[in-house]
Amino acid sequence: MLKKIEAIIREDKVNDVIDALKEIGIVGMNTFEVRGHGRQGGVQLVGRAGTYQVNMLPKIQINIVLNTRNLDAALEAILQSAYTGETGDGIIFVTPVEDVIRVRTRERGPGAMMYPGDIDERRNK
Amino acid sequence: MLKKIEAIIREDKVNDVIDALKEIGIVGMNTFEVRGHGRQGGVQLVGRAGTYQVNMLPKIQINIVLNTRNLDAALEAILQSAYTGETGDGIIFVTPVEDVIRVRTRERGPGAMMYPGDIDERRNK
Amino acid sequence: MLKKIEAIIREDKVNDVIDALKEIGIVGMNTFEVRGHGRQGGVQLVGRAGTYQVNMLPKIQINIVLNTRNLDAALEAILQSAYTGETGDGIIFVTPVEDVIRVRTRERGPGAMMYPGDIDERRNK
Amino acid sequence: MGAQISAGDTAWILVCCSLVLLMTPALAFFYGGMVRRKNVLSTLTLSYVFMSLIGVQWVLYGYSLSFGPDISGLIGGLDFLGFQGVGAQPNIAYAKTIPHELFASFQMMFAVITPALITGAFVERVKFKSFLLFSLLWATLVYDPLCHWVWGQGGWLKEMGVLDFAGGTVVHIAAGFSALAFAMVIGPRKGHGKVPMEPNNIPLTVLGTGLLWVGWFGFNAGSALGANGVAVNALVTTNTSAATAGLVWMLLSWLDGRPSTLGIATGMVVGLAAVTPACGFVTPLAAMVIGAVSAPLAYYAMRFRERRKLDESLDVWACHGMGSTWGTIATGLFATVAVNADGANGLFFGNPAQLGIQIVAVMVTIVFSFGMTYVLAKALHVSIGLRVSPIEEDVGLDISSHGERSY
Amino acid sequence: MGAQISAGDTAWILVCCSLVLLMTPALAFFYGGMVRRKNVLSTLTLSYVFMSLIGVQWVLYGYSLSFGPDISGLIGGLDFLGFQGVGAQPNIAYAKTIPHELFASFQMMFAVITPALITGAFVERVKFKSFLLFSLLWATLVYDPLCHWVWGQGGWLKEMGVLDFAGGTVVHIAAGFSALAFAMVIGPRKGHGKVPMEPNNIPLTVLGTGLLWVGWFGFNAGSALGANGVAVNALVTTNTSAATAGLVWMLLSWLDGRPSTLGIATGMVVGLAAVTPACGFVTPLAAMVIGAVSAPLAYYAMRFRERRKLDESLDVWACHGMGSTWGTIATGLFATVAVNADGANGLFFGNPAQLGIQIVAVMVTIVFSFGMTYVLAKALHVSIGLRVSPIEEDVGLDISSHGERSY
Amino acid sequence: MGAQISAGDTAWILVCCSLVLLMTPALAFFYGGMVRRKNVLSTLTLSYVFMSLIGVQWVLYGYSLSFGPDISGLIGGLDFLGFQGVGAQPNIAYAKTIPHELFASFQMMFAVITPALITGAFVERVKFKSFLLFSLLWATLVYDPLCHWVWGQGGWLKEMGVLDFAGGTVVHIAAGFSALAFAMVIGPRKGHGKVPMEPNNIPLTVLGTGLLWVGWFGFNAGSALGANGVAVNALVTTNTSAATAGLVWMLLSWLDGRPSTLGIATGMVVGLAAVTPACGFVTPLAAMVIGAVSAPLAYYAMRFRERRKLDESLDVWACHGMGSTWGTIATGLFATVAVNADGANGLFFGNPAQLGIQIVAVMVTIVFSFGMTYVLAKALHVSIGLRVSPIEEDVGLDISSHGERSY
Ligand SMILES: Nc1ncnc2c1ncn2[C@@H]1O[C@H](COP(=O)(O)OP(=O)(O)O)[C@@H](O)[C@H]1O
Ligand SMILES: Nc1ncnc2c1ncn2[C@@H]1O[C@H](COP(=O)(O)OP(=O)(O)O)[C@@H](O)[C@H]1O
Ligand SMILES: Nc1ncnc2c1ncn2[C@@H]1O[C@H](COP(=O)(O)OP(=O)(O)O)[C@@H](O)[C@H]1O
Repeated sequence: MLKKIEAIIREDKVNDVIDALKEIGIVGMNTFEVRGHGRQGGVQLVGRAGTYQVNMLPKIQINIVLNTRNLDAALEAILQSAYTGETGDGIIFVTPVEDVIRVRTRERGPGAMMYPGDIDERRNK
Repeated sequence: MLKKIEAIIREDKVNDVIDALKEIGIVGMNTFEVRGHGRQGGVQLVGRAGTYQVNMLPKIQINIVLNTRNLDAALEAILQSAYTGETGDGIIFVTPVEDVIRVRTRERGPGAMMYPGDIDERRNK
Repeated sequence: MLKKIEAIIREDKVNDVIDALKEIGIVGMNTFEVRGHGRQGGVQLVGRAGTYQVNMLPKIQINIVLNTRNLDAALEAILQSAYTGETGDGIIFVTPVEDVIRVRTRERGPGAMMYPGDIDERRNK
Repeated sequence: MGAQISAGDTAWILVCCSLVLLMTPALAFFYGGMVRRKNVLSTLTLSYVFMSLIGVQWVLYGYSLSFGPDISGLIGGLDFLGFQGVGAQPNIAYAKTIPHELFASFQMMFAVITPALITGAFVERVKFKSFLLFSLLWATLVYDPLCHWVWGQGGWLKEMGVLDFAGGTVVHIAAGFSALAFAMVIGPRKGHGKVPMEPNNIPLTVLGTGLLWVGWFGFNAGSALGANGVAVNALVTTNTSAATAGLVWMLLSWLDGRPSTLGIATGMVVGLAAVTPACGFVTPLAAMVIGAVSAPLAYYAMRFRERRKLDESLDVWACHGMGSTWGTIATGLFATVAVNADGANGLFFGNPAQLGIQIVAVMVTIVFSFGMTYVLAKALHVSIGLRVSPIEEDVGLDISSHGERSY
Repeated sequence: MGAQISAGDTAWILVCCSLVLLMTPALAFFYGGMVRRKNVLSTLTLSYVFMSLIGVQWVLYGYSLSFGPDISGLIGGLDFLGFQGVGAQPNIAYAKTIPHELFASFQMMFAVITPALITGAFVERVKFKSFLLFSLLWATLVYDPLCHWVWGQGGWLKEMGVLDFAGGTVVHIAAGFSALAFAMVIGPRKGHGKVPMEPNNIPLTVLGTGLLWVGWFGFNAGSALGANGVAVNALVTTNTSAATAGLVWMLLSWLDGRPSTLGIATGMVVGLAAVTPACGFVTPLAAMVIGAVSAPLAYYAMRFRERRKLDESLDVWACHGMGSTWGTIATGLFATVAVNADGANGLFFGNPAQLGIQIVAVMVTIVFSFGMTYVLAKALHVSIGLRVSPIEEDVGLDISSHGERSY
Repeated sequence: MGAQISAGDTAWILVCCSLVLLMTPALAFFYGGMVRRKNVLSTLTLSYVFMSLIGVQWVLYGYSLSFGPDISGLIGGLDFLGFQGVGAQPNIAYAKTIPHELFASFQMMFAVITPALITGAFVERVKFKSFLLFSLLWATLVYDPLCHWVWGQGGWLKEMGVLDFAGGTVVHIAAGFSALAFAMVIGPRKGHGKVPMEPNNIPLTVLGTGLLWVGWFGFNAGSALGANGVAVNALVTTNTSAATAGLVWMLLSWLDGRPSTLGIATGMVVGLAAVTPACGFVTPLAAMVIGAVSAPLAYYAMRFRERRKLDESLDVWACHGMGSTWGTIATGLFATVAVNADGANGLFFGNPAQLGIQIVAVMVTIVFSFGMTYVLAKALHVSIGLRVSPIEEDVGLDISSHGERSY
């Protein structure tokens, strides 16, 4: 069974989160920039003369597709490494994934989700 | 129950759509740029000498995760504010979301989806 | 029934993949840039004096929402056109989509997923 | 003694032509960084096009209208059409030690950048065709006459004795108040005051600022029309005013929030505009005062403009118009013949009359440029229209007017 | 009277060295904006590297081959190897009023930018090592001889009486037709004509255009080798031609779609290239004609090239080659000794012979540069290869050749 | 005979003021391209602010401390406060043929860029307020005295006979070793050595390099203080050293991976810094050697610095400090009165004493600038703090210090 984690976090936490995930053996992932709005109010910027308010703030979204058995470990790693305690820390969504295929090998299904040195390999050792 | 709205709209409509959503109390969302292709044929650009055709056009994707009970209101707001009547107005997908966790508070599930002054709070008033 | 294909491929294969999809009549799609990590180890870049390693590599994600009946054809087209045989060729996810609405026409459900000259129209001919 | 070409002076003014030409691209980038991404190319083009448009107009008839033989103090005659008779010999009335053609060419660069300054008022919404038409009319009916009045042999403001070393009235006040008038006619951008319009690329603006400063040395020190002590003094006062105004603006924006990069850059340009009329007549310490005062003046003019919900988008009026209004008046305060024997003394050196003359010149320039521009813009607005359609504005002028995307 | 250093002339040519040097970075950005994002750094490097490569080559032997004591009208002798004997005294044969070393240094900047122009032909696919080798060979076997023929004391085209004020033949025609030859050998980019190759950053190109224009004043007006009336005239004609061509190109692209920014920029550069051979010999109004004709010529040359499916990627041939072919011929039409006593009259001033000479010079340059480049490129193609592998081309040269990413 | 203004010399030095001013924006972009995107504006501002800060300081008292009447060889007197008495007449002690005010203004541009060089050491983490304070103190307590010692009439290093044509000691060694000291005090950026800190926009750095090179002609050739043979020679040696060093660096980075664009750009700047003290005293071929040696020296200094895990972030020490240390010593090897009669011979021309003097000057500069900067930085560090908070560093200085975003 596969899940996708979509974690929307602070820009400046992205290295910490990636490191925390690699630490526990989550290898496959990708990131992209989004501009978001949630409980956090926005930020005040300085213009030529005086300030103004910007409401959509840059965030990084990390997408990770993984086996359901690794979901909780990954969530915990993100929750810890992305935390500052200020509004704007972000939010994590979990969505279903029905299938996966690796282009190079045509491996299909959960079996395609193995990476050298990853969390499953470690567990089996 | 949670859903995700993925609305792919015109770049120049993004402010209108965000405003329309805030109007009805949809607070949490994020946006990013995509290049897309659909029924719209592409656009002709001018080069150094003569014109050429570009087929993948810039669009904005808005992602909104929300409670199923707010889905229709949100869809209606987007459909109205993103409309121009020309091809290229875009398309909205609804996908399932299984879980949500807020990083700062570790709130989990639909309860994590509350924002100050949002559509639910208004309804309760 | 609707599915979403999320194909994460090499930057330099994006034109080939789009062409291959159009070839078989897959019309609606969009792309965006992500930075990812998988089995591929990263890349060595050259700095002012000496080299350094970068682990998150730029990839393109292509999202395609389509009727389930067209899923296999689309997957096959991507698998063929994105292939080089080197690590980093990428990975394809299939996720469920519950609903779709076209902004301009308010068409809803699988019926909204028709494009002039697309795979379904061709089949019917 | 008369006309004798100096290779040194000629070298310097040849260089100044290059430096002042550079200011138009510099301005383009200064402006281009501050608009939204969908209008970058359009904004760049609005400035660049003057290198072509006035480059042709000036040779054909612009120079002749401005500097041709005087007709009742109001306009130049047509003797220099097509640069005829504008050759390697000096024109003693204007510059004794350099070829006449060089004087004409140096002046061309001023004629190029002045209307480019105005474009800050109407970026992100102007219709390109109307803009071209307006520009040609403005150059012919506003710039050329004004130029003749202030700098042309026999021009009435020149005869009156106004001191304007490098274009406080002709260039900056004229552009600033024309910008104001145009903005009032064309109306605000869609969403102005509601949606934040964040600058798309401040480094471009910063680049433009640096190049503007460098080019301004040619503009101001070149106006000495020779490589001499007055030129040197103009260079130093120019630098000093820009430096001071940048510093003061930094402090102002710090008080209101944080020391902003855009603020420092803006302050520098304001200091440059303010000292322009004065640079060849005042001491470096006076330039420090001129710069220091110009910054808060423009700063609060900008806030005033914003409160009035007027979308004079890139603040040409506040920066150039108000900056140089102050600078031209300040020339009437600080000017001293100790710096420039061909100048005059100002109020602080015992000659209050000069202040009066300066104020008259400022007022004439304001009324003339504002009035003419208002009429021209209005006429175009009701005839062929000044604005693109709302949809084109939403899409952005890069695509809709030029069929291109920036980056 | 002989050699007497003029500080004014020296000052101006020192400046011109700086201005012409600036053109190489300017060109790099002009080109860099038009390629795809994955090849920006590569494209910049292809130009910048010449500041190093020719900067060394010219001092070591390039100057000597070009301007050393004549050997049968074909090449310069080795007397000036390592800039020996190239000192503070003037070389009367070349420039009477400035140090010989300054003349050599000014000429160096021309030698730097000329091969950089060619790189527009093969961006996005050339193998860096082969490119370096080609460049050194080209500079030595094409540029240096040609330079000697046209400008070197005793050079056979010079003796024949060709008028080429600032490098229409030596620089622009040579670069343009070499670009054509190289493009034919290396072949088109992968996907050329099928995938649209949208410029990644037009503002960079626009920046490059502005800096090129400024630098071109040094290039053209500096070729007077002094701060005098001829220099001034060259500056004005240069400006006028660029202005006119920019305007005409704007109209052409408007007719075919919309007035494109890239089009205006391109037109300006074409106007600059076209007037280069003529600038010191013709009047401003003639320059207007030269610019006006150059624009449609290059515009339709570009479309012709596209229809032929030839991937001469950034149109060096159409812009520089065709532009300056016209300009060199036009010099034979419009040249007048009224502008430059050291020049000659052209056809329209009663001297049809000059037109013949110009045409011969153009044809010699075309045949020599095209032929030599074709042979050199072909030799490298079949030996070490001119192109990167298809995978490297897909990945982009920034990563694959330089191990870097632009932005 | 004494003071006689030359228009040619004046023209050239007026231009050089513009060229050297341009170097500060150029440096800003050179640096701005190498930091991470969240610190671009901050990095630009760190350089630009000196045009304001020193622009005011120099007029008020900086020039007087540096070049005022000597006080025991150590510092200048206060006679020139506020540029009083610094006018259109030459100051014979410094430059006989240009106005005193022009000399003062040319020197101002040096005073502006020198502290800007240091900012490469502490980008991406310095607290803006502390930076401003440090900069003012450094200019007053380090630059002004050092400048007096080496260039001021009566300065003790000048009296000793040190040859430093354009600022190897005063500018580059001082900046480089100050950068080293500051980096040691402020400590590394968060994540330094662990996370790769990829340059955000190498084209900006490349642009900066091009403009720096152009500006450096003013810096080095302008230091002849006239348009003469020495200036010409300085221009050629400057160009040659930069060219050579760029080429050598390209090869070094090729050996270690691929010929990197950033590497070529870096090499060029190193070659420029290295030849600065020597340019007016050595031949072009000697400059080739100077450039060729400077590249590996700085290259391996950089790697050494990295291995020591010292985050002197943009390698001011390796490039400018080490480059110019070599260049100043090399002046003691290659200098020849054949190039500059006002200079001296070096070791290779039979005068070993000069080498000794050069080495003493280098060591004095290193000890003084490193020591003073260390003390100043430490004092600020323990009092008001040199660094922003870790959260501000994470967010980036653009937002946290300036409230702005770049692009
Ligand atoms: N309902 C939502 N749908 C989509 N994205 C959301 C939603 N809520 C929050 N986000 C994203 O998460 C980011 C952080 O959310 P925010 O509520 O500000 O954080 P915090 O929980 O710390 O207050 C937002 O900027 C936005 O990108
Ligand atoms: N099947 C699809 N899958 C993914 N994205 C799509 C799909 N169809 C359309 N899109 C996105 O929606 C955008 C607008 O679609 P389009 O068909 O042009 O609009 P319209 O319905 O107004 O004609 C496209 O540019 C693309 O980004
Ligand atoms: N589990 C995953 N979750 C999200 N994205 C992934 C995952 N695995 C791989 N990717 C994406 O796919 C890209 C290619 O994966 P990679 O494993 O390097 O390819 P290959 O299968 O050819 O070795 C990665 O850069 C990343 O963007």
